[in-house]
Amino acid sequence: MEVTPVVSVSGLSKRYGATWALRDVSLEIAPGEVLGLIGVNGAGKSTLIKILSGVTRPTGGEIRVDGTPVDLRDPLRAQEAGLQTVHQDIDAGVVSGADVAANLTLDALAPGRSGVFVSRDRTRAAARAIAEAARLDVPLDAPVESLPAGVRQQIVIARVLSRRPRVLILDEPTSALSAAEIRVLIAMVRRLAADGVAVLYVSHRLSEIQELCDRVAVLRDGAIRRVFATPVEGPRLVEAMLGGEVGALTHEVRDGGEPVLRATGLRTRPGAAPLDLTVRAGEVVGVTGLVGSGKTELLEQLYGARPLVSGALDLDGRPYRPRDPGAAAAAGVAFVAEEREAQAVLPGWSVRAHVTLPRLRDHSRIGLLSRRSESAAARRVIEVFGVRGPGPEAEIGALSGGNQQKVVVGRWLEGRCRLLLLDEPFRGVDVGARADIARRIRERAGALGVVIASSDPQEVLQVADRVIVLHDGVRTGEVSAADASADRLATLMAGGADEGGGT
Amino acid sequence: SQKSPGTQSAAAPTDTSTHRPTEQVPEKFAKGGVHIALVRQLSSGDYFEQWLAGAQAEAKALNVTLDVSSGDDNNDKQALNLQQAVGNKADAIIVDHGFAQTIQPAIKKAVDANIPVVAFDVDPGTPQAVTLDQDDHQIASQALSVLKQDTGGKAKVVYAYVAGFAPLDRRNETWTQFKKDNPGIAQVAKIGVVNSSTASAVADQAKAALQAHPDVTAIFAPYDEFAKGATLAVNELGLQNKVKVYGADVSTADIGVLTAAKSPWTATSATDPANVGRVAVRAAALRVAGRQVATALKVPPTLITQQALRDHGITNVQQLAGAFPALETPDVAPVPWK
Amino acid sequence: MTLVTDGSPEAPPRAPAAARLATAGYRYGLLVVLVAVTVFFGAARSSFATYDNLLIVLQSVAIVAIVALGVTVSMTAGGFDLSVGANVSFVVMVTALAMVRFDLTGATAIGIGLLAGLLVAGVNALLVVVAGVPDLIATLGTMFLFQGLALIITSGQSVSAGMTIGGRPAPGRYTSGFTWFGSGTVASVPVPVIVMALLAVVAYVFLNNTRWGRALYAIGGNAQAARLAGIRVGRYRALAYAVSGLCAAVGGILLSARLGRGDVGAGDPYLMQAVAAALIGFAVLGANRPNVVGTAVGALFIGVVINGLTMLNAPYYTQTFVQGALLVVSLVTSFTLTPGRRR
Amino acid sequence: MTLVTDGSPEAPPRAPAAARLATAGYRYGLLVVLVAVTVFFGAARSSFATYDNLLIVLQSVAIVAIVALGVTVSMTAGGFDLSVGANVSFVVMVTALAMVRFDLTGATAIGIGLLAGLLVAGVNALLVVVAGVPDLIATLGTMFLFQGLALIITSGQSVSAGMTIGGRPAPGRYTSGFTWFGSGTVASVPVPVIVMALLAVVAYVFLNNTRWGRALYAIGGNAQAARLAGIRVGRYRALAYAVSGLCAAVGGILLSARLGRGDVGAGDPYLMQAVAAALIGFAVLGANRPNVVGTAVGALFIGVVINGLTMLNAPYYTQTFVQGALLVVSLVTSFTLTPGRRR
Ligand SMILES: Nc1ncnc2c1ncn2[C@@H]1O[C@H](COP(=O)(O)OP(=O)(O)OP(=O)(O)O)[C@@H](O)[C@H]1O
Ligand SMILES: Nc1ncnc2c1ncn2[C@@H]1O[C@H](COP(=O)(O)OP(=O)(O)OP(=O)(O)O)[C@@H](O)[C@H]1O
Ligand SMILES: [Mg+2]
Ligand SMILES: [Mg+2]
Repeated sequence: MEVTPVVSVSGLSKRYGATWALRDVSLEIAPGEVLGLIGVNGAGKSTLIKILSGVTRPTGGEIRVDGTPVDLRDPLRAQEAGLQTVHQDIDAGVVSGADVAANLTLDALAPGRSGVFVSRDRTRAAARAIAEAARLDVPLDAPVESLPAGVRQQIVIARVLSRRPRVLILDEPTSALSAAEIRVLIAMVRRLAADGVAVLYVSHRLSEIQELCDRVAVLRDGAIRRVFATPVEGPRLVEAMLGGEVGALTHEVRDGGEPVLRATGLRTRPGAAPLDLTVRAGEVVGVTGLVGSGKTELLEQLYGARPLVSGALDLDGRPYRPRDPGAAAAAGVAFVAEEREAQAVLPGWSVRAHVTLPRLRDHSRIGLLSRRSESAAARRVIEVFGVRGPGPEAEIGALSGGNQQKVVVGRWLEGRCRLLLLDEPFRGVDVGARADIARRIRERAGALGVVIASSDPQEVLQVADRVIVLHDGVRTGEVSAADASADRLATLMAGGADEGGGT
Repeated sequence: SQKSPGTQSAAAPTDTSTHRPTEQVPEKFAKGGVHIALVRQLSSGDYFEQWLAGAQAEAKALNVTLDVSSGDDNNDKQALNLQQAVGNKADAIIVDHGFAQTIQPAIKKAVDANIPVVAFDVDPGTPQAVTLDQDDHQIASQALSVLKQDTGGKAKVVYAYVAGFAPLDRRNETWTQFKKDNPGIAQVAKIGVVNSSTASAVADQAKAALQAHPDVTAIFAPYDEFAKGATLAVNELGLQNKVKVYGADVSTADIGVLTAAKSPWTATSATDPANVGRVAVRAAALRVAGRQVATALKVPPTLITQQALRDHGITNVQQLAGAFPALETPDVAPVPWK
Repeated sequence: MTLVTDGSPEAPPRAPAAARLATAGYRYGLLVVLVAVTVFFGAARSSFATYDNLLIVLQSVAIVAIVALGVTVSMTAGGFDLSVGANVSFVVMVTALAMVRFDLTGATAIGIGLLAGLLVAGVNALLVVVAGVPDLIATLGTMFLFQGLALIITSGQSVSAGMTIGGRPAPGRYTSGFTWFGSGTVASVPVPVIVMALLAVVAYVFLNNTRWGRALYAIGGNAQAARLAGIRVGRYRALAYAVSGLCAAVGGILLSARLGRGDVGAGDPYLMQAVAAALIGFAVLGANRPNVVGTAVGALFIGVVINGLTMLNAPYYTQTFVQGALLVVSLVTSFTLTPGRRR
Repeated sequence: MTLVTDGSPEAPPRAPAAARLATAGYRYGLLVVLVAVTVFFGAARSSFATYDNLLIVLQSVAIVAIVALGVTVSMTAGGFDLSVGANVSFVVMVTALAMVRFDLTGATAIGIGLLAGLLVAGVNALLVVVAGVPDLIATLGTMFLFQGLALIITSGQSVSAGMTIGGRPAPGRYTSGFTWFGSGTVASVPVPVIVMALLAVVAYVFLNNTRWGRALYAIGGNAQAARLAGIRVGRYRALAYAVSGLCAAVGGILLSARLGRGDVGAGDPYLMQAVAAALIGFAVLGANRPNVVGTAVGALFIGVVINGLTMLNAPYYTQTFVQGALLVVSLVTSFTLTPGRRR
């Protein structure tokens, strides 16, 4: 029996200047089906989703909903057609300056969705219902900009779910979520699918894709290369994505040499128990913990982006107490912030300018910038990190999210660096690129100390030599990567006692 | 905002009154506590400062308190200030400039409340109020008479004018008539801007006009900011020998420009603002004392030429009165008890 | 346009009591200064703290406040209407011409005035929404255009009853019905004050309690998010300019009625004053965003200071300075005490 | 990377040739209008397109352009300096007082003038950087403060040689060296034009080719990203205000030298004009951000239109309108043809 697909696209293409972000893409999703969409950074996943959600218009091709062609001229049209989307960029979903309740009920402001007058009580009641339906527990009157990215992402998801989607489109919804939150989301998606909702699911986490999807479509260079039916083995997916093999992400655990950073009596936040931390040259220290466990707070203190709560630091044997990020950067400390869009990207700026921003002094003489030196640096980053895109002069926005991340990480390794602090560096980065970034970092790690924070224990184990686990701002354990497992880390992350090894 | 056109600057509060008291000081004034409200359209600028200085000096001499308020170029605010003065039961009110239509309803309230009103340079719309004016038609015609004499009645002229300012509009009427009477005088360009940097803006325009009309020999700029701008333009183009400027009004700064070496500004016609301020206060005080005052007081202007200023070695407005005694008008609204 | 500064060092953690005091200072800084100033003037001059004088202060700020309400609404949607001053001038001229030159009734003149305000708003909306010109630049263009147009329609002259047009006297005059809007009273309260109060209440309800107001704030907070949530961003921005244009038109009509004549450039100073009131309003009640209560307080603040200083016979040239100094003091207390300084 | 900023529909795909033309229109819209206007005026009046008149036009915009350069720099760092007009007024008064009242030399007066400009900048920097007051509000406060101060230091009077102070004539006068800066020439080019050209080149290099300029643009683009890249945001914002204050001070010195006296409020109109020039500059060369070339073109645009219309004997009241209309036309061509409309 033929089931009419809820949504089908045929011959869809999209051109940006000289690059074809999508070419001749045809896909359909049946009711109750979960279709996975994977591909390396820049493959065109988000472009497809932006077209389906009415954000951009295709260069060519046709979209049908329930068999009828539709013109998705703006987001409202797409929503009216039942296509509800969670976009990759979290900050495109929340309104800063408004509280959680207002953000959860933002949709009610679209035409015809509510009466003229709104009251605080009714808004809060509606928001509470939406949050409960999505199993979301946040204070409704908190200003959204005060919340961590994961919570903001959950707010956006909750709001989209409240629209009762016929087609639910999720673009990397889990990139900012912790394991527990991912499990809640996956269960929810399953339930919706069972109720007949069609789901398009984009993620770089292959385990989620394998667990959740009925079929998996693989995009490469803007075209659909393969469509697998599940179950499918991970390596086959990776091969289809990359067009070749990737080496397994393993590494030899190292001990490290001289201490680069020695910290004593640090606290993630006032009132938390103090902790000591030593980072040696040549080693990669992982920091993991659930969302809100204090990873960002710890790293930002080391970088001077947040006042030191307590304790003393020294760098290469000299006392180090950065007043601000400028002082930290001058001392040879580098920091890649958690939220790329808000904390690293300058809209409209070229890749070259992003690369040289932290080290403008190295590229200038008596203050005058040398274009040649800048371009050389940018080209090195592009080459070493395999940044796919139109080159050093391209606007950063023309790169896909993962490639932007490579630029933002890679720029710090251009020039003197003693200590590299990375906060969630693999968010939204494809497996191939992740391996690239990890490999480059480990290559350079011979001369510097590296701290990588991530809420994904798996990810940490793949690159770190030693892992520190935080729970609620307090260290619950420290283990060597050689004798740690993801399960053991998960126990520690949940606040459980450390039953062996470590300190 | 700064000064508005058609207002000039001159001598300071030196009390040059030579009158002897001919009467007893009325009781009201002797014991003090007389409040005269001065309700102004504008305050900033030399003209208004000098005017106020004169008014305050006279008030002090008459033992009167002057309550000053300014509309700061907001006519609505001026009307409200007037309303407030009525509410506060001032003994007399002086209205200094303003728009007739805007200020008349409030003046009417004052008159209805039996408060004497002196209106300077604005039509009060009621015969119960004293009107005080400087003669703008005469100001324009005095300057133009020099222009006519210098050019022999034949010249291409650049004219500076902006509509909407009562004194300039009156001076414009004279200019229009003058052109009709003197067919040899041709207006080839009209320029004019009014803002707080009027002089430099007018200079830029005048330069463009002089560039476009190389045969111009005179600029008629009947407002001192215009005249200063025109002078600046002529100087910057190096046309001092060819183009002369005929203006109106006078201030210390104007005297500096007028008497500078090779200045093209030849003549100006003006009243003394401090003197006008004194006259206004005298008229108001007379009405407070219940004396009769002519319902229309006029202060005539004086022609001031570059030559005369040089001859007398005058450098500021305080010295003007000595050389041009006609600027002082003690016999307009004299106070018999002073 | 960002109104919020970044990069300033974070405030250190505070003890609860001090924090509460700081929050109070933050929220009420400007109000405290306003009250203090009022008390001071009242003590210095008994005639200051009277009902009659209150009405005069209110009347002196009524038109500014009305125009500032429009500016506030345009700001909520992330816009900025630089054309309000020119709009007021234009409406003053248009209403004057309607009555004086074309001898139309006061009601017609009001209608034409409102339409003129909407015309200005329409040009703004076309430039910003359809042509995609950034707000500040677009409304700057509109400002020049209508400042110029206000001059051209009368050849740069003021319009008043009895003026001559082409040699003949103008047929009409300001009707008494029309001037009532400027100087009439209802139960001793001047009409402009009543209009201001009504509009402030309407604007308050509009911005805080209707779907449209919340949509405008959402657009100002994050236009992209608003669009993705299905809000028709373009239409709302046009709506914001329409409100701003209408408020300016009402201000222009009241000013015209107050003046009793069409005065060249009469509305131009209202741009700066309205923007000042709206910006000062940011600091009120810790909102740090455009808000109706803040704008009203901002307008009142200016009015009280000037009225009080005039009563004290302070020379005009000290007034601007005192106003600036008080403003700076209250800004500093407001913003240095801001709880989340970094945002 | 922004998906949308407004609700305007995306431009339809274009054929390459048309796209190139559109891009040209976008980048050069304002320049094309400027050239067209110049050609038109040149054809209508032979005296327009002469070297002498070019110098006249340049001189008429020199001070505005210099002040606008400062505004541009303050905008690059995401700020907005509303105090420049008051700054110019203040510097005019201070230099006049220095020479006329205190009989100091021209060089000293210039030094004091520059210090006065830095003082204004210092207050701005304190308010914005240290107290964390949003830029527009802080500089508005500073504007009132120094507008007031400029009046107070002279009790509201203008300062000119020969004025009496406390009954005695002031001892000094404008020195000829000082006035040379206003009306002197070097090889027939007026000094203000030379100063403008020098400052424009310096500002261009500073913003486009030095690391400081890059840092300022970074702060304007995303202050948090700049901070986390190790840029000392606070210091750079203070630097931006210092540059803005110094430019305004230079403008004030030139204006003072040209006027030959300290005129009350002489600098106030420069705020609007400078902001206009800087904003118009956004549209030049497709930059859509503050830029030196754009600001210079913006200032020139205003000067050319006024000069040409005056030459054509167009009445003053048509000039604002024509200026506005030309501006709107070039904005519309610039922005409707923008390739990435939705940025
Ligand atoms: N606005 C744009 N202008 C120009 N090129 C763009 C634009 N948006 C995307 N592209 C290009 O289109 C291609 C596809 O980008 P897209 O964002 O769809 O990738 P993606 O598969 O979602 O990658 P990621 O996993 O990193 O999010 C990339 O080469 C990108 O550089
Ligand atoms: N679910 C939540 N609701 C409200 N506030 C939270 C939540 N989770 C964390 N926070 C707060 O947000 C702040 C951010 O903590 P921090 O960013 O250091 O955590 P993290 O371990 O880096 O988390 P993430 O994985 O989101 O980066 C903390 O002060 C915490 O109190
Ligand atoms: Mg993507
Ligand atoms: Mg974090």
